[in-house]
Amino acid sequence: METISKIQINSLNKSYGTLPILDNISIVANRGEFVSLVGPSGCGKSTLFNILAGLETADSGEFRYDNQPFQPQPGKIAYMLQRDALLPWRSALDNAALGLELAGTPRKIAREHAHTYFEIFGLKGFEKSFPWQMSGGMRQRLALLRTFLTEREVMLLDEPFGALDALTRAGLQEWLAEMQAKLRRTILFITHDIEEALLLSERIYIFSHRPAAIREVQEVLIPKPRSVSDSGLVELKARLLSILKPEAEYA
Amino acid sequence: METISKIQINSLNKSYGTLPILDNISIVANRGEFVSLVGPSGCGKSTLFNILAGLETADSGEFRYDNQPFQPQPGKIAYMLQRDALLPWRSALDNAALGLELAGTPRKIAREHAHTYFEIFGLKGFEKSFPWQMSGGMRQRLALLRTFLTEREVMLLDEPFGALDALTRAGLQEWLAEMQAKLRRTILFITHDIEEALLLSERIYIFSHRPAAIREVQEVLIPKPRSVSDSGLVELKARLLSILKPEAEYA
Amino acid sequence: ACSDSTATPAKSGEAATKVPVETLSLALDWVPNTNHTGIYVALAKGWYAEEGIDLKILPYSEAATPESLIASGKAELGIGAAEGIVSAAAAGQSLVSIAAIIQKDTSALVTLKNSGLTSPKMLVGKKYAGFGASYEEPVINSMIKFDGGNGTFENITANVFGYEAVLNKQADFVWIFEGWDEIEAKLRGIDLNVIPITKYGVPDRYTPLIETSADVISKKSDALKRFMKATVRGYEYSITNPKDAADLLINSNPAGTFSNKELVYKSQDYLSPKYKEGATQWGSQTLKMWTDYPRFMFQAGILKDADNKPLTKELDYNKLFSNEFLPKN
Amino acid sequence: MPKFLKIYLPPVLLVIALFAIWQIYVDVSAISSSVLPSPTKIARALVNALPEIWDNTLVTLLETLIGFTVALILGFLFAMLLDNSLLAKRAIYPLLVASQTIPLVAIAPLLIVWFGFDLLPKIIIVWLVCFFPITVGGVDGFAGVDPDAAKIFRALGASKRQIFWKLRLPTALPSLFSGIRIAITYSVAGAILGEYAGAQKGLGRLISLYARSFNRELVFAVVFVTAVFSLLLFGLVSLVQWRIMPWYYQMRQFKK
Amino acid sequence: MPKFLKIYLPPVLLVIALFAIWQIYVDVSAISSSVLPSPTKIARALVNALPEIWDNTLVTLLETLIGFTVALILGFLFAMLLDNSLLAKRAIYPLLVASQTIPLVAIAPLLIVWFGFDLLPKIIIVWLVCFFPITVGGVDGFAGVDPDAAKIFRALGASKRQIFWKLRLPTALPSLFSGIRIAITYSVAGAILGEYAGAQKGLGRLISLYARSFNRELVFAVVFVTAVFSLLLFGLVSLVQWRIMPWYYQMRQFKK
Ligand SMILES: Nc1ncnc2c1ncn2[C@@H]1O[C@H](COP(=O)(O)OP(=O)(O)OP(=O)(O)O)[C@@H](O)[C@H]1O
Ligand SMILES: Nc1ncnc2c1ncn2[C@@H]1O[C@H](COP(=O)(O)OP(=O)(O)OP(=O)(O)O)[C@@H](O)[C@H]1O
Ligand SMILES: Cc1ncc(C[n+]2csc(CCO)c2C)c(N)n1
Ligand SMILES: [Mg+2]
Ligand SMILES: [Mg+2]
Repeated sequence: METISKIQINSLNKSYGTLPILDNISIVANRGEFVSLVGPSGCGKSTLFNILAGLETADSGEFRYDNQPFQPQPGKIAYMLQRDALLPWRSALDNAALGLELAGTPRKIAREHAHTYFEIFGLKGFEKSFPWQMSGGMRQRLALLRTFLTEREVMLLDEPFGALDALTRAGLQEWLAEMQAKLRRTILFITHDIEEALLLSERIYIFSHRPAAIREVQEVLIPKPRSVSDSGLVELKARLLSILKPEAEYA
Repeated sequence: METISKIQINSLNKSYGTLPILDNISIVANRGEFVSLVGPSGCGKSTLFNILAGLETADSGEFRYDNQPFQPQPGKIAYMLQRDALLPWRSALDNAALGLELAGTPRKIAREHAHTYFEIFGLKGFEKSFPWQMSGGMRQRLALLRTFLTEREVMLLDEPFGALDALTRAGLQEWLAEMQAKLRRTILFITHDIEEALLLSERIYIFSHRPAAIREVQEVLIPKPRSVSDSGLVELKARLLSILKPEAEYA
Repeated sequence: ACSDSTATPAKSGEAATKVPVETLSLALDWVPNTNHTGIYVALAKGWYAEEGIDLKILPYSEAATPESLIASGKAELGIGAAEGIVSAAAAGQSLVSIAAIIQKDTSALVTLKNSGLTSPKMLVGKKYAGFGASYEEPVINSMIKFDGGNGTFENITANVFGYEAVLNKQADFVWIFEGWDEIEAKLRGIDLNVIPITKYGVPDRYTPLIETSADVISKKSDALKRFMKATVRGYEYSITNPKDAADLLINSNPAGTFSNKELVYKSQDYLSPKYKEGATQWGSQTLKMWTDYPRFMFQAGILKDADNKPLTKELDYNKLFSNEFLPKN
Repeated sequence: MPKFLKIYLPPVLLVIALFAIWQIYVDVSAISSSVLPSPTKIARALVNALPEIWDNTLVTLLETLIGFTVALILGFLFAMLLDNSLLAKRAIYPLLVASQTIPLVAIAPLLIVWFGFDLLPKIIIVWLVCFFPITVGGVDGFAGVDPDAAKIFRALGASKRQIFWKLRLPTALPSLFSGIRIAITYSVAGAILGEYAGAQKGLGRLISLYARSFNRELVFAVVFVTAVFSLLLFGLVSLVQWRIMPWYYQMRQFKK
Repeated sequence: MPKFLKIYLPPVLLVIALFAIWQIYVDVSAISSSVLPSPTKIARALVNALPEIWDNTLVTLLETLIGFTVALILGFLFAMLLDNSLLAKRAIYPLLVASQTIPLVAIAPLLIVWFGFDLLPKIIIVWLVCFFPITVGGVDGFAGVDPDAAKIFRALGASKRQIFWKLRLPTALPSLFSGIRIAITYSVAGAILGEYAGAQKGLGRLISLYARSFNRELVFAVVFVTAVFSLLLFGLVSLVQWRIMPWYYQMRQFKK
């Protein structure tokens, strides 16, 4: 696997008013890599994504894309927000097809294309449902599908599986891994599930409490596809958990 | 521990139009028990809670509360919805105090009382923040706090920890368990995390895919407080996972 | 007759006799102008108060005509025209003229000089900016016919600016009082063709006049007499002191009512001699005048009853007017 | 009870009740017709004058529709402009408000002096009446865009144009239609006001004519006709709204 | 540039520019003053007639404020009523709309015949003008409640009263204020329309008086005064809104 730095962040800082959020964050993701970000709730992960997607501005920091200096701007990178923000006036199918439509694909074709994924995403039969007629997990899957169909080289996914049960989640994790292997997309991924991060990532950044600084970078060299029972993975999981969670038992 | 049936559902059915959602669901939770519901995304868990909370009506079924026949009606049972639905015009503190206020507590006292929990919930310093100034996880914690402060004998929690990292989650799980032991509240809990269910529950209901039927009822007799490394728990987890997730590895 | 009025003495200290004060409201036909001078003079001089009359001049209303205000009891008195009284009578509303403000008709149709429209027959197909009375159309049509024109004109109901519409060439002709509107135009340096109404077959009539209703007459005849006594004094004073009277008119109204005081003076000079020209007493009316015009209207078939059908029976002309409220001298 | 009855019966019954009370009041109090005519008298007058009224209604409707259409187009464009440029919004919005504070009765005669007695001044008044609510409805609507949805669109690389058509416009529709419904409500009365100041034809002229000839019944009859046509237009707009954004109604209906 | 300049400079500059163009146009075209007087002439007329105008302004403002206040209270109560009962909404809403379609010029004379030349008929017209936007704003606002938030309240056992004060009202505020802003915009013009029909005092009476006496400059001057006072009232309402719901503005500002 050639390692071309696809996207790189150096010494990023950000605060809201007097509240410091991001403290000297540096991150790199090579082409085709899957990079996870793990950290306490409220530390600044979503803020980092917002900045990368060009939706908010950093106070300081340097960005590189394909090894070229670059100023984050909307549209360059696909982004799945933590809140689904589906459009209430669009059916599930139309919501999914939104990215394609915006990229100029004629509506009919965009819908047809989007429809091919409804089975995999467990949304079959709900093509015509409106967002408010769907369960929390279904909405999340729909939002993921919409992001995926945007077809950008880099994707930011903010807790895409947070509302899914283990089975549904496993299916989509698998699909995501396969898809990435095939298309060589670069994915930045926020999750609270260490196991999920370990199963999918080439590299895991562990953030400190707010203001988020990078506490630990963990390369995961175990060959893919991985299994939760891989001994290397189990070991790493124990290590990371011990960093994150001093004690997993109740006193 | 005396076992008084606190809340009981018998042969509940519900469909949306022609889409059957709940198929002959029967559930029981005794006083002071913690009961978890686990099932595939979109199967009907939230719908069940809506019915119990009196927000939607069942097509058929029987309910008992304290062993008396009862018709679910709003206000009887505390309910934390899957979507936080915080009020955008209220600060974090005022959002948290809402339940108390509605119960008639004077605003000032309600706020003071709510404030004592901000530390535990990791919201200290954000008392005056508005919902849109908070991270996804912080909002979720705030919604949980609001529900808890409502002080009902029965609480319905719909994925209260879905957006939280392991550490924050563990802290709140612990707090929830202690709180419940002390106050003997009866809790119905939707989660996608089997381990979490096992750590906290007296009983776990496993739902089938939509229309949701009960596939399995698992009593968890391991004495509390429990630890993820308790051998009984590890065993049960493996059993339940095997039911839920035929294969946890990628082919 | 005035038993219902309270016994409070007149405010004016000059009131010698202790007559009970009666409130009367008078509705104007137009914003204040020299047609109304005598009334404003009598009011300003306290002559109504002397008679135990508390006269309220109602503000001119764009919306409610004096006739409708009298009919609904909101006013006892109004400024009107013979045409109005006759058409109201035809429609079954009993209005009574109790004084002619000017003895001879001074109203006319006017066009812009350079329009070349100098006689009624030329008005066929032209735009008329009316003031919204139902009699305008039949009267003008009869003039056109009399003049040998065949056809009709375009009747526009302009509630507000009929006269200005003509000056700005948005309409071709309008019906005005020479003593006011025409002088106004002259002062502005605008030349008009004047087509007097009476020159084209329409019999002379009293316009403007003071009107009231049969109902008021039956209930407040004494008050009406006292009102008329003061009013006559007012107009007599205006006849002999045009300049003074004009000033009283000006000062009785809000600043800006008369944008050009010169107009008031000029107009007053023109009207003062005309108020009672050819009559023994200001305000008096003759049955002849009250017969010729209504009969003409009736015969032309332009009087309409309440259901908008042509009237089939002549009116009782004696009921249209009354001189009995004028002071006997 | 069938749905349409549920919707239409209550107001119809209420109207009938009100008319009945009115009739009885007039009959009992023997109030003069020139102060308050009874519904039956009004109805009779209406029937008698129907051809005349119908003739004039058409003129008024024409003015209304032209003025409204122009207001719709311009109001929409203005809302877009104001939404796109903060400077334009700051500069123009106060003037828009100011334009509405001008008493129409004061400018109606001016319009006549400037534009004569034809349709133009009436159309201008209808436009003036309709333009503001439509623009405000649009501006408020555009401002109500869900910030997260806007993020999504920008993140998806949507062009300004796409954001407009696929996000801002659908979001703005409910509010825009509120404005349009207000506008159409006032539009006919606007045309009548214009005619009242001076017109050859139209319901406004009839009102002024009838009012001056002590024909209170016919005034009421014309007012009634005005209300009926306004309501018809209002209903039409509501229908269009319902066709354009069914999701809006469905959502509300379900989630109540 | 300080914030308040950023906000107030653009409209002020625009107004100045418009007046300048107007002045130049009048000077160059030598158009008659009776068709379009120049701003300087209007200003001079205004200054001369100031005491008179001020006197009448007070009357108009009094009518406006009373009518508006009554409309505010009744509009609010009505919105609550309509929101609480589907039957009431169905029965009354169409009549409310109908009430607005009635041309005021037609009923102004009736009001005078019924209630005379005092303040009452003007107050009624102001009320009629303001009542509808406030009620509609309220009803639309109440209808916009987030269904999930409503679920939360019901689940928390909130009483109808509590749901109203703590959920429906705060949700409705933006829309309610939209309605109030529209109402206040039209309120002064409403009072003037009422006075125009017939009044002892007030700006509307001045307009009618000045208009009939060919005093175009003063007509414009009074219209100008009307606009200024309307805008002041509008500003006042906006200020109150800003004080009552700061969160609304903060959120929008931040998340844009
Ligand atoms: N208002 C509605 N109208 C029609 N269908 C609905 C409605 N609400 C929910 N559904 C359907 O009911 C089913 C169950 O939804 P529910 O929200 O109960 O699922 P859930 O078990 O909570 O899923 P998740 O874990 O994803 O939250 C879904 O298929 C959904 O599409
Ligand atoms: N618009 C804003 N104004 C002020 N503070 C904000 C704003 N948005 C976010 N914050 C604050 O920034 C911090 C980081 O928020 P962020 O959403 O990035 O957290 P996160 O790491 O994504 O958390 P979570 O895992 O809970 O989603 C939080 O403390 C939050 O309160
Ligand atoms: C100053 C002044 N100008 C015009 C009219 C309108 N007007 C009403 S009756 C009539 C003549 C017919 O009798 C005219 C011209 C008026 N009343 N006062
Ligand atoms: Mg986040
Ligand atoms: Mg759910």
